[in-house]
Order: sequence, then C-alpha cells, then structure tokens
Amino acid sequence: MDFNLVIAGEAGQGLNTLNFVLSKILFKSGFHVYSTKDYESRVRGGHNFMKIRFGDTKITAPKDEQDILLALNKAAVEIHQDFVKEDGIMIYNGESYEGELREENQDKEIFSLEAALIADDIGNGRVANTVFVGVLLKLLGLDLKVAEEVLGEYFRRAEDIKGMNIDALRKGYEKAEVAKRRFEMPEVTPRDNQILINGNQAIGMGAAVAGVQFYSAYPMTPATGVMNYLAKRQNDLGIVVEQAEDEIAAIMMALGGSYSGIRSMTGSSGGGFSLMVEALGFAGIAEIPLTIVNVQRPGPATGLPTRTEQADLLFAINASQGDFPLMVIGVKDAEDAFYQTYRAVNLAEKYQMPVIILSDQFLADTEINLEAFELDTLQRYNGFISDEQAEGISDYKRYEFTEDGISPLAYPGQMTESVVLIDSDEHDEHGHIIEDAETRVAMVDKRHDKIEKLILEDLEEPEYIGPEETDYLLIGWGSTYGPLQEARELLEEDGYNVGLLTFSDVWPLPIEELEDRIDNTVSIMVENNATAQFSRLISSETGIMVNHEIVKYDGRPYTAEEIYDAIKEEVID
Amino acid sequence: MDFNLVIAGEAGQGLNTLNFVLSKILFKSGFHVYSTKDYESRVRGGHNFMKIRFGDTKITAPKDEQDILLALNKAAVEIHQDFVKEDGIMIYNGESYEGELREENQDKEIFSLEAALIADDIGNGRVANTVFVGVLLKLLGLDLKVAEEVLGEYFRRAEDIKGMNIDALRKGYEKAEVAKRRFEMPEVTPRDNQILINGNQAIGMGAAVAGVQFYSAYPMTPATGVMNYLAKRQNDLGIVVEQAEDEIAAIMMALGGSYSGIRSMTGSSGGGFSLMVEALGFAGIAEIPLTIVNVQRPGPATGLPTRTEQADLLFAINASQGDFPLMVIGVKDAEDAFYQTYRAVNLAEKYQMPVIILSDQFLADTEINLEAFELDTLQRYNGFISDEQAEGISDYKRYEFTEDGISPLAYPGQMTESVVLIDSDEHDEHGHIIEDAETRVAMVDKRHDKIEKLILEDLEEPEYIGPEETDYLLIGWGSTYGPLQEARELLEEDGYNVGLLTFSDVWPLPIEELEDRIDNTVSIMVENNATAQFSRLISSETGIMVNHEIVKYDGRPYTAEEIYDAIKEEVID
Amino acid sequence: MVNPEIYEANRETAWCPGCGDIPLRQCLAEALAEMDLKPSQVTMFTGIGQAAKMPHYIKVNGFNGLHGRALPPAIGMRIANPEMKVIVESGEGDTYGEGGNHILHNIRRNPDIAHFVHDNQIYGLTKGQASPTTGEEMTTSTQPNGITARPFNPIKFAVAMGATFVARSFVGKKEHLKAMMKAAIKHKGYALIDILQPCVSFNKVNTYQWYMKRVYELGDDYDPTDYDTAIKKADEWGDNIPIGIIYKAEGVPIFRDKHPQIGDRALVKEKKEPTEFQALIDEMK
Amino acid sequence: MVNPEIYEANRETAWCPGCGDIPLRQCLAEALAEMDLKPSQVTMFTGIGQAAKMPHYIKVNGFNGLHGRALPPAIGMRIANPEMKVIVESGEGDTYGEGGNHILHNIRRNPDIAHFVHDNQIYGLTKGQASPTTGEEMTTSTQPNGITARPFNPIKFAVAMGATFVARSFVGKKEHLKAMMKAAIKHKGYALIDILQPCVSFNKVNTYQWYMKRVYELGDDYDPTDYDTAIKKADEWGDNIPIGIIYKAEGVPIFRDKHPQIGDRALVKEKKEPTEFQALIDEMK
Ligand SMILES: Cc1ncc(C[n+]2csc(CCOP(=O)(O)OP(=O)(O)O)c2C)c(N)n1
Ligand SMILES: Cc1ncc(C[n+]2csc(CCOP(=O)(O)OP(=O)(O)O)c2C)c(N)n1
Ligand code: SF4
Ligand code: SF4
Ligand SMILES: [Mg+2]
Ligand SMILES: [Mg+2]
Repeated sequence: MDFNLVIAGEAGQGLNTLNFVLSKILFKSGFHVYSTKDYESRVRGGHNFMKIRFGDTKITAPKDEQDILLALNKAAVEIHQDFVKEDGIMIYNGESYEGELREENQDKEIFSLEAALIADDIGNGRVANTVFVGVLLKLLGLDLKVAEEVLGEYFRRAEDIKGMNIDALRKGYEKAEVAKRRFEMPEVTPRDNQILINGNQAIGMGAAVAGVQFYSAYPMTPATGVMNYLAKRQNDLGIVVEQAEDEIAAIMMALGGSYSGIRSMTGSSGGGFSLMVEALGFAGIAEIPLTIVNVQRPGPATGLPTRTEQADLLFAINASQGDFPLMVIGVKDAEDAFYQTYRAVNLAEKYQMPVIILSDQFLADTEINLEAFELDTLQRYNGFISDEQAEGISDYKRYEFTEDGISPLAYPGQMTESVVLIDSDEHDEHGHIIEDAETRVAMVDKRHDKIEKLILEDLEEPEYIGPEETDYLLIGWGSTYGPLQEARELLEEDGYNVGLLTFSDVWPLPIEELEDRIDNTVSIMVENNATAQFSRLISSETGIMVNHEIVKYDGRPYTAEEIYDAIKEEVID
Repeated sequence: MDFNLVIAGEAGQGLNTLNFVLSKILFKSGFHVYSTKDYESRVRGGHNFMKIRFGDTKITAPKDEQDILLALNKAAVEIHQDFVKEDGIMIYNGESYEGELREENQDKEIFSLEAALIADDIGNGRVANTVFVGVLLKLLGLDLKVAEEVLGEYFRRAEDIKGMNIDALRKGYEKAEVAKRRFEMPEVTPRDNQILINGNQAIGMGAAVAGVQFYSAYPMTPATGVMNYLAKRQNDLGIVVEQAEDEIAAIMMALGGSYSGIRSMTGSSGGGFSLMVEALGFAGIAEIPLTIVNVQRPGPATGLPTRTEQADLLFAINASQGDFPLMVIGVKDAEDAFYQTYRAVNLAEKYQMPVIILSDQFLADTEINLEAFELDTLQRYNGFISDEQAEGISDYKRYEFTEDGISPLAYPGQMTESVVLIDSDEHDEHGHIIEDAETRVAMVDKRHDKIEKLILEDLEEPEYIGPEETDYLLIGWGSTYGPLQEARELLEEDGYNVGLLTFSDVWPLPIEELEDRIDNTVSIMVENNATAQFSRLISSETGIMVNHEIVKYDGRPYTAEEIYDAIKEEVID
Repeated sequence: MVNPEIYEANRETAWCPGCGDIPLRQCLAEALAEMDLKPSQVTMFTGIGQAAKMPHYIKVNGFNGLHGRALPPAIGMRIANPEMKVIVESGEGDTYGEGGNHILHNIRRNPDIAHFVHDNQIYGLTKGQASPTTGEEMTTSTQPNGITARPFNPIKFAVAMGATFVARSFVGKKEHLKAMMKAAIKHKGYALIDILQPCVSFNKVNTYQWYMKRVYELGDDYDPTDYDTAIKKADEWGDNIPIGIIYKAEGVPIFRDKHPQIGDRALVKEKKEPTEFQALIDEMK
Repeated sequence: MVNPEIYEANRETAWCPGCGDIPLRQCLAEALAEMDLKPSQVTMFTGIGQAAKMPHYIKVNGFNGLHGRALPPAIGMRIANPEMKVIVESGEGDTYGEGGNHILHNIRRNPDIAHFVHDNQIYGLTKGQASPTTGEEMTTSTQPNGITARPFNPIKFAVAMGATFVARSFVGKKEHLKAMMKAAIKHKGYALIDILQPCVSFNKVNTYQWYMKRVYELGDDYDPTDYDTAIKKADEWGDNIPIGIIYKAEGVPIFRDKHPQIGDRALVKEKKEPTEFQALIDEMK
C-alpha cells in the first residue's frame, strides 16, 4: 500500500528543504520512502516539483497519480491538478483564483491555507513551508513527535529558527482540522538499521568507503552532488576534493593521484566526460587505476541539464581512440550505486585500468530508504605490492609481461632502488617508447588479457527476477531497474508470465544469463534513450536481435505504468 | 608486371625527397606507381624506409619482397636484406662492412658506390642521394630525360643546386655501368591525364574543390598533411588556414565559420579528435554543418604516432554524449578520399550535421597515380537559402519543423529583419532553450528524420568485386581496400571463388548489399585493428555474425600476401 | 539612434529577480541602439552559464555554444565576415576558468571582438561553486575550507598579455557600463570588459552594496594609453576598485591583418564551383 | 653529492644531434646530483613533444602523459605525497599552447613544483609549426604568411599572474642553467624556468648563435624580489635577453596549505579499511 504526494512550485521557494524534511519525517516514522525531483536549469522561478511516494512495502518507482498535491503557486495547481486522484486533496496557499479551481476539480477536496500569513505572524516568512508540513501530517493522521525531532535536527544550529519552525508545524497541524479528507495510513514502526539516501550520495559514500582519498572534478549538473558529498566530509575523512580548472585537468589530476599511489576518482556528466576521453585512453594504455562516474543527462551537448537519460552508454564503452581495456557499470539504484562504486574502485586497482560508472539524474536525485550498508562484508583489494616487496626490486618493470597481463604495481618512491615510469606512447616493459611491431602486439595482447581475467573472475551476470519459464522477458540496464520491477509486477498481476533481466555490468557484456533466457520468449528492451543503445550492444556482442524496443527520451524517468502501458500497447496487443 | 624498390635509412637523410623525386620520375615515365612510407616519431636518426612499387598495371597494395634495396646506412642493409629477392640488387654507400654483407647475400648482386664522395666532388654533399637516382635509372634501363625534367622542376628556385643535382644524376648513371644486374622494364608511355597524389593531399584537394574556405586545426601526425596542403595554397585560393591553440578551439572555430556561412572543416588524429567530441555533439544538436577528418594512428592515447591503424571506428560513430545524427565515411584510397571529402562537405551542408571522414596513416602517406579527378562531374549542393528568400523572412526559425527534418538554413546578416539563433541546449524552433517534454521529443525526432532521409537519398552501398556466386566473401572498410583487392586476386588465381565487399559509408551502415551477399558463403572480415570493430558494428546493426575475423594491430598496413596467407591458414586450411 | 525596443530586452528570463544580469542586458540594448546597430548586424557568441543565456533574452544573432568555448567560434565568424559586429559574452567561470586557454591565445590574435564578461565571482548556474575570481573570504559547498588557489585578476592578465582594450565596469553604474560597451564595440581589435555583476543567490559577499561602496570611476586625469600606469592600476582591488578603461592601444594590427590573402573580402559572399579549381589538379600531374 | 651517472643521462635519445635538449638533460642530471637527490626521490611529469621525452632519457620516476597535460597530474602527486621532488617538464607548445589553461590556474595554486619549459620557439616533434613563442620573423609550413598572433611572453605572463619564482635560462650557459634548476627545485611553491633551447632542425632563426649573441646574465644588482622591476624586466626581449631569476617571492602559501585537512600527511601511506567508515552510514539514518 502506498501514498503519493507531490510538492510543486518554483525554484527558490524552498522545495528542496520541504522535500527533504517531509521525506525524513516519513522515513523516521517507519515508512518506505521514494522521492524524486523534477527541476529546471535555473535558480529562481520556473516550475519544479518533488514527488514523495511512501508506504509499508518497498517502493522502486515514481508514480504519476497523486493523492496529495501541495501547490506553492498557481502554476503548480494548473500543471498538477489532473494528476490528483478523484478522492485526493489539493493544498495551496489561498489565492484569488479559487473559483476556477473549484470548478475544474469538482470531486477533489481543495484546501486553501494562507501559510504565508501564518508564517508572518510567527515572525519569519520563511517558515511558511513548515506550516504545510503540519497540514500534511494532520491529513495523514501522523503525530508531531517525529516531525519535531527532524526539524530540531535540521535547524540545530539556530535555536530561534528551530523554535519558529516548530511553531509553524503546530499551527499547520491545527489549521488542518477543518480539512475534510483524511488518509488511512498503514501501521508502520520505525526500523533501526535503515538509511535514507540518494544516488549521488551513495556513489560518494561508496567512494569514501573504498578509500578514495582524492576526488578532482569540475562542477556539472547532475554530477555535482557526488563532489558535494565528499567535499562536505573532506575534513572529517582527511581526504581532498579539488575543483579543477576544467574536466581535462580533473581527470589528469586524478590520474596523477593514482600514479602516486592514492585511490583517486573523478566525475562529471556527459559534456565533461566528453572532455575526459583522451585521458581515458591514456589510463588504458598507461594502465593507471581510475574510477570515473558519469551522471548522465539528456544530450547531446548541453541538452537538458537537469533531466535524465541513459544515452551515453555506447559512447562510454567506445570512448577514446584505439582499442584498450575498460569496464563500464550502469548502476541500478542507490544501493547498487554504493556497492558498485565500492567495487569499481577496487577493480580499477586490481586491473590497473579505468572503470566507468554510469548513473543518471533520475538515480542521482532519487532519495530512497535502504537497509544500512554492511561494511564488514566489504573486502578491500590491495593492488600495490607491499613495501617489503618493493625494497627488493632493483629493476622495476611497470609493464612486466605476466601470465594474466597484470604487472606488479608500485608507486614512485616506494622502491629506493627503482623508479616507476609510465607512458602514453606504446612502450616496452620498462615503460620506454617503442616503435617495433612485436612489442606493440605483445602489449596490446597483455592489456587484453586483463579483460579476459576480469570476465572470468569478476564480471557479474545480470539479475533475474521472475518465473523460470516466461512468455515475455523484459531487459534493462542501470536506473530503469526500479520502474521495471514494478512494471513486471503489474503485468504479472494481469496474469502474464514475465521475467526481468537487468544489467549493472554492461562492458564487458556478460552474456550467459542472457543467452540462457532469451530463447522461446518475447524479449522486450526498455531504455531511457532514443536509439535503444543497449539493444544494439547486445546484438553487437551476441548477434541476438531483441524483439521489441521501448524507448523514452523526453528527459523524464519512466513510471511503472508507462512501461506497463507501452508493453500492453506495443507488444501484447 | 611490377617492380619493388625500397629506400631505407635514417630520418634526416633525405629519404622523403628521394622518394618523391623517384616516384615522380617513374610516374612521368608512364609507370603506375605506389609508394608507401614507414617512419618513426623522430626528426633525425632511427630507421625509416619508403617502398616504391611500380609497373604497367594499376597497383593497389604494398609488397614485402623487393627487387632493389637502396640502403643509406648499415642498419638499412641489416633490416631489409632478407626481403630482397634472390635475383635482386642491393645498392649502398660503400662502407667497411663489405665482407659480411657479401657472405650473407650470396645470390644477390651487391653494388657499392661512394655517393658521398661523388657528391663532395660536385661540391655539395647533399646531392649524394641524386647520385643514387642516376644509378637506379641505369639499372632500370630508363633514360635521363624525364629525370632531368623532374629535378629541374623540383629545384626550380635555385639554379646552382639544380645544376649540381643534374650533374650528380649523370654521374650515378655512368657509375652504374659496372653493375651487372639489369631489369627489363615493360614498355610504358606517359599518359596525359594522370596525377600523383597521396591520401592527405587528396583530402585537402577534395576540401578545397568543395569550397571549404576555412580550415582550423592543431598539428597532429599523421593529419598535419591535410593542413599543410591547404596552408600552402591558401594565398592562391584566397582561403584561411588557422592553427588553433588546441583541438577544442579548432573545432569550435570551424563551427563558428559554418554558422557564419562559410564552409569550414577541421581535422586531427585520434588524440585531437578525442578533444573534439563535446563539440561534435554540439554540431549535432545545433545542426551546424561540419566536416571533420580523423587520420587514424594506433592508439590508445599517444600510441604509435607515425603508424597506421583503423581502431577509431566505433569511437567515431558513438562519439559524444547523447543520441544525434552523424555520418562516418571510411575512405578507401586517394581517389575515394578526394571524392568522399567533396561529398562529405556537401552532405554536411545538406543535412546540417557533422560528417566524419576516417582516414589513416597508411592512406595518408601512400602516394599513387590516378586518373585526374573530373571536376565537371561534381555538383555543389547549396544548403543555404538564397538572398532573395532571405529578404522575405521576418521571423526566421533556425529549427523550423519540416517534413524531412531539414530546416531552411540562413546565416547571420543574410536577413535584414531576422536573426539566426543556435543553441546547444534543447530548444524550440527559434533556437530558444526549452524544458518541456513535447518539444524535446519533437526535436530529437526532427534530427533523426534527417538520417532517415540521408539513408534514402545519399547513403552509398559498399563496392562489390567478384563473381556473383562466391564461396568466400571478404569484407573490409576504408584503407584496406587496396590490399584486399590484390589478396582477392591472389586467391582467385589459386582457383577460389572469392568476392570482396568494401565499405566507404560506415555510419549509418548500408546493409542491403551485405545482407544480399552474405548468405551461403564464408564471410571473412579483414581489419587493421585488434578487436574487429567493423565486425561488431555489422552485428549490432544486422545481427549477422561474420564467420572469420582477421585482424592486424602492429601499426603496419597489410600487404596482399599477408591477407592471403592469413586466409589460407585461418580459414581455408 | 534606433529604438532600443527592437532588441526585445524585456523578454522573460530564467534569471533570479535582482540578478545583475538584468541591468546588464538593459545597458547592452541601449548601447547597441545608441550605436544605431540593427539586430541582424550584431552576433553574440556565448558559452554556458547564467550570463551565457543572454542571446535568448535579447534579439541579436546568437550562438549559444559550449561551456568555456565562446571565443573560438567568434574567430570563425571574424574570418567569414568582416562587417558583422561580434560580441562575445559569458560568465567569468566560462571565460577565465574552462575557457582560459582561449582568452590567453585570442588576446594574442587581437581579433575585432568586444568581449563582455559577467563577473559575479561565482558559478551561478551550477549553484555556487568558486570561480577563478571568487575571493578569499568565501566558502562554498565544494570549497568548504575556502578557495584553494589565489583569485585570478582578469584586468592584470589582459593588460600584461597585451590586450588592446581592457576595461572594468559595474552593472550598478549603468551609464558607465553603457559607455564602456560602446567604446569596446567601437575599438578595432580585442576589447575586454570585466563587468562586476552581483549574483544575489549565491554570492553573499560581493553584493551590490559591496561593489557600490568600492568602485570609483577613473577620471580624466587617468591616461589609459600609458602602459606603465595601466599595469599598476590593474593591481588595484579591495577597498578601492577602479572602473573605466584601464588600458587601450590603438593601431595594433588585428587578426584579419595577419591573413592578407583575404583582405577585407567577405568570404561568406563567395561561393566557388568545383570547376574553378582545375589548377589544383594540374599541379599534381 | 651523488654521482650524476646514477641518472643515466647518457642514454641514447631520439633527439637530433645538436639539439638543445641534450645539454639541458646534462644540466638536469648534474643539478639533481648536486642536490643529493636519488632517482627514486624525484618524479618528472611531461606531456608530448621532443622535450617531453625526457623521462625516457634520464632515470627518475616518470609520467609521460598527454600533450598539454603535464601539470595537472603533478597536482595529483602533490596531494598524495608531500616529500617527493616534483618536476614538470615539457616543450613551450605543450605548456603555453595546448596546456595554457593549466599553467594559468596552477600559478594560482602555487603548488610546490619546479617547471622546466624547453622553449625552442617551435613545434619540434611535429616538424616545425609555429608555437606560442615563435617570432614574427618566421614562416612555417602551416603559417606561410608568418604567425597570425603576436608571440606569447611567458616571463611576463608568469610574473603578472603572481608566480612565486620566474626565471629564464639558456642551454648554452650550462652553469647558469644548473644554478637556476637548483634554485627552482629548492623554491617552496611554483617555480617556472623558461629555458631557451635551440631546435637545430626546424628553427633556423633562433639558433645557438642567435641566443648566444643576445642573452646576458642578470647581475647581483638586480633584485628579483622587487615586483615593479620584475614586471618591467619581463618585457625585455630582442637584442638583449636577460637570463636569471626575474622574480621571486618567498613565504606565499602553497597549494597544500589550502588543504589544511591533510597537513603534511603522506596520504600515500594511509590505507583505510571499509569498517572505519561507519560514521558515514550512521549520519544517513
Ligand atoms: C563542459 C562543461 N562543464 C561544466 C558545465 C557545467 N556548467 C554550466 S555553467 C557553469 C559555470 C557557470 O559559471 P559562470 O561562467 O561564472 O557563469 P554564471 O552562471 O555565474 O553567470 C558550469 C560549471 C558544462 N555545462 N559544460
Ligand atoms: C592532443 C594532441 N594534439 C596534438 C598532438 C601532436 N603533437 C605532439 S608534440 C606537439 C608539439 C610539440 O611542441 P613543443 O611542445 O614545443 O615540444 P617540442 O617538440 O618543440 O620539444 C604536437 C602538436 C598530440 N600528441 N596530442
Ligand atoms: S544564480 Fe546568481 S547569476 Fe544566476 S540568475 Fe540568479 S542571481 Fe543571477
Ligand atoms: S626537431 Fe628540434 S627540438 Fe626536436 S630533437 Fe630535433 S633539434 Fe631537438
Ligand atoms: Mg559567474
Ligand atoms: Mg617546442
């Protein structure tokens, strides 16, 4: 059972805070929470909204239909009223367009409250949004205790502001008495070991826990959240976040950090990632560990800066001139984002190569509740030779030929008698420039061997959900994971026999599970891009042509219903 | 019938001039000429060599086995002696290692001539190489007339140097009397309408003839030749070649030129191309015509700067974040390079999008004779509206929705009452930033429509050579064209039924001819890269998995024999 | 003088109420009008950022390109078309940060371009990270311990690198700003104006008041053609911030002069047919 | 002093006989030896070019990266390891051309790095195109009408941008060059030496003789700590070319000082286990 609430208004009206506070209250009360953001590329004005879906079971997708609309301006009413259920309620800041509003929304309750006036009464116009929090809690039949705690924590640094907010909360709660609509909330109890986290935070946390000591980046929406997460904690963690002069510097700084022996990482969105690709190939040939996160947004070029898409897949896989080993992971949700980032940093060091994490704005900004990550299940992979080993080396070969293509890794200064030389030219075992054909071939093969080893030892097959025998097989990668799960359930409820196969590791492409499951079923690829890139990747690696492709490229994430409808329309009907 | 001659020595010994002069003499004498370069990334020293293959029929590939070795230093003898035929001749500058040389080369004639001393006698040490030209002409039984003409032309700006060279030529001719070996040359007569040209020159010429008025680039081997070709002629042509501060500036300058209404182009090799990809996507979304040439070299990163590879294919096709229309053409030889460059510039303007030409070092530096290009067969496609049309426009929409996705193209200042606005953000018909889903989808579709039109109207199917029914089908793209042709003939001579399908247009991928021909035959992909990228592209677009893949990634071009041997070994045996 | 309204500088914007970009736009429209330029005679090149949205909010030809890359395409236009008035406009992050290499080398080219930098000492559009000109008093979400590099002084940079017109202005001084804009557009060569522009949302240090208290106009006694004075003046910042033309050199050859083969021809009006290039083929025979 | 031979500075090179890079290498080896540094205590970051091949021809830790990108990775090492001596070395095309944005912003960071620019006023490796410092007398294959932008003055640039150590030297003055190198390596902060280095293959203007005739050493009477003098001196070029430390400022905070959270810790020696990060999880509860 779940409820849906949308908060809408313009940039600068405090929607982010309102969303955070409300989500946290619901989370702390024991609900499963799933909150998404839809915002424009501007700082004030325009139209933004946040949807909070919550209930007593795990939630994995946003929903269009809403029980409650909290409209902070007139546009919010106009844009969202049609999505409010017949028995829903629309709350807004009492204005003069009352009449028309009521006419268009005969069945819904409309609750108008002059929160601004109440806030002014309290003595600070900026607490108006908190009045609405009070209203909502009343309608949901929740008590004020948790809310007071959350506000207390949020405003802990200013006693007076905290007091006014709690005042506002109570006023809202009282005023809502007159509203007729009440929602029956399921019984939930706060669970101890849960966290509330979004995709960008999960990646930042994964990086920190993996021991990343240096994050260099240049701001770019929607990737800046990763940088902010780490920057905010750099003093506590004793690590460095440095804003580079541009993205080329960002990735090269990180490569310098890696070469010097510290775990380093960079991140951006498509435009910044584009500028990094020469250095990506350099990491490939020079065999420098590097983790790069690309939080995708709709392109090409500047595109839609604050929106979502999954259209950098083939670019990431094929980025930079020449052939070289590379791993690409498309993270699925905040939980996956955490564990995969942790894994990416370790694999980058194990295989001495670049690993790209593909996230997107949808995942980056979606806040969900999760079981707290279990740190004691995580194993750090140390790719460097030990200091004792280092002492014995008198003629270090950075690119020594070995069975599995992985050469012993040392950092400059680790060996007193040897130096570490890396090179972006084709080179010999010592890292010196070569011109001859034999060494060239041997080095290409050496680098390729690492991928062979990765495929054997570390590549993860996609997750499968569904019955063993299916009539339909949904396929996806990355952040469509959640909506696809719910869509599969909707189809199952209709009596269809549907399986779901979703990939995190996309390059090298794991093909066993796919080849096992794709026969005798109708395969349906669902992607958040215009040209079904993953479908083409599957064909390229297996020759399999997926039967149906469902794509969406309007910059918005999928809802489960949308996928469900598309499948009913394009496939099943 | 053909002869093979290799000139080898170190950088700085004048190999380039020697190669040019000899090729030109042979060409002017009426031979078909095919000369390739193998050089290191240095200015003096090391080991470089040029091979000139010539004969009385068209030549399309280099050959390993040589009739004549002209060795300018000892290393040249050591490296190349094994490739000289039993009945060949080795010519070198008399040195003290005579004895061992004769021992190892019992059957070959060895001709030693102290050209340096002769040159000193003439009064200029630098004419030593010309002495060798005289020697060669004697051995080949050619007379001196054409050679004197060519030298006269080459040194036309310095009468004294010219005289000394002609002197040297004659001295060499005389001295060669004592050599025993003579080669029987086929009867050839100079043909009027032929040119001698390499790949880079052909691209530069194609661009000039297509009316490119602005070429902005940053030097990068092996692409600099295109820039040099145009720069050298910029005063005569009244066009501009500008060296940019970096490759990002290079492509953005060119885009500024295009936007302003002049045909503009940029070029680089992989590393510089990597830096251009953000702007490539920008050209895609902003719908700016642009021609980009990427003269490939082995990567990743700095790789092997002066060598050859075809490993930027998938990168070029997928370069830059997001989905957008793009065309990629892999040019096959100097003739194709000329016509395709001409076509690329026109198609870029017709479809208002970026067109990438993929060449490589092998093609760039290979000089061949060709029938002179026929300019009167070429049609300029004018993509801009006329000045009369422009005058009538009061509300110009740069991105007007049309049937075929192509909006009327005007340049700033062309309309007195309207302005031209372009944007890298997603935009409306006027070019203004948008946020809404509907316009986004419509604009993506509009851009996609252009590709549909291109596929219908302009896409070229691959060239097929061979019998209608085949047992084996060789497939290739770009510069392997020549060696593949000869390899096919070799196989045919052995009695095999072999067809050859070679692609210039690789993206969008033309699939009709391929799908028609690939059934009931053993398909063999031959590529100059490590991971058979074109093979993967074909799978991705058609689901067809080619039966065999032959790859080469040592930085050297294929010879026909190499392909022939690989097929015999890996496929036929 | 044309009517400034033809520039439609009252279009709705995505800028914050109170943003310094708004009066800047007004000054630009008035400056253009006073120079009798029609929208079709002016082209504006921008990168990405709040400032860089300008071509959407004023009617001139516009090229809203990539972050950091506003200058290079303007060079392309300078080759194509000698008549067009070319304005490059962008934020200071765009110009001095991501785009640093282009301003460095375009000062050397001295193209006939007026370059207006909206210097709000912050990355506005991406919500408040330090830009090259952010001051040492500031902490931000990505610089919690303050900036990690000393602030960049664009005036000093431009004067030292030999820019032929270097000015500073402030959006709070409209007449001054307008005068600077007109002088920059008239200048034959590369003309930079670093325009102080408050960001009311993210820069809580360098506010209208902060600037207003500090800026002073250079008087008639200041000689902008004197290089030695200029290079000293360029260092002034803090309690007293000079606005006006800091340095100006006339008669320095411009970029097109270095391409004598095109003279003052408008390449955009020339279209040649393939058959006109036979000589290129003949020389290869 | 260690034996300069441990640097193996007699390795075979791909440089042309007579190239100025060769004596430069010799000076470097001697400077390092005189400073008692072992190969493992020094790391050299380079880009791509003739100069940038240096790490192959001398035994120290080496990072031969990408054209134009020698500086940023050195910053990464400055974060990781405060003890290593960090040298950045590359051609002037690499440093001031492709890499212009990095030198611009790293002067602001003032990292503890010695930066040796081999300034041969030409793109050597790519066979003779103009570089930012190519003079106006030169024509090249890509600049048949001569350079299209005025030459870049690296000394002026660095002094004006506030670099804390700015010097010029010449490979024909070996003792001088060695002394400069040692001073730069000792300097706490960013130290630039623009090293005049003839390219015997492509630069037929700025030859050994050309430089030799013009360079003169700054005397004891020159005070490199006086900024006003320095900014003037920086303009000197042509018939008289000063070599020596043009400007020097001590005590300016370095890059690591702006990251107080790492103090003088060598991050490279710290490795944390996942379980040490429980607090990150608890704050999300
Ligand atoms: C390649 C690239 N990197 C980063 C960004 C994100 N980005 C957009 S605007 C901006 C900074 C804007 O600052 P400024 O130029 O000072 O303009 P303002 O918004 O302050 O006017 C950044 C970092 C981008 N669009 N492209
Ligand atoms: C991204 C990129 N662009 C261009 C090149 C080609 N390139 C290599 S070295 C070089 C210039 C070298 O000049 P400089 O830095 O002055 O060094 P020098 O060879 O003169 O020592 C160029 C343009 C490259 N390797 N990578
Ligand atoms: S964020 Fe700052 S610069 Fe951007 S519009 Fe708002 S006030 Fe202006
Ligand atoms: S080309 Fe010039 S810089 Fe390069 S090695 Fe030769 S002389 Fe030195
Ligand atoms: Mg700014
Ligand atoms: Mg140089």
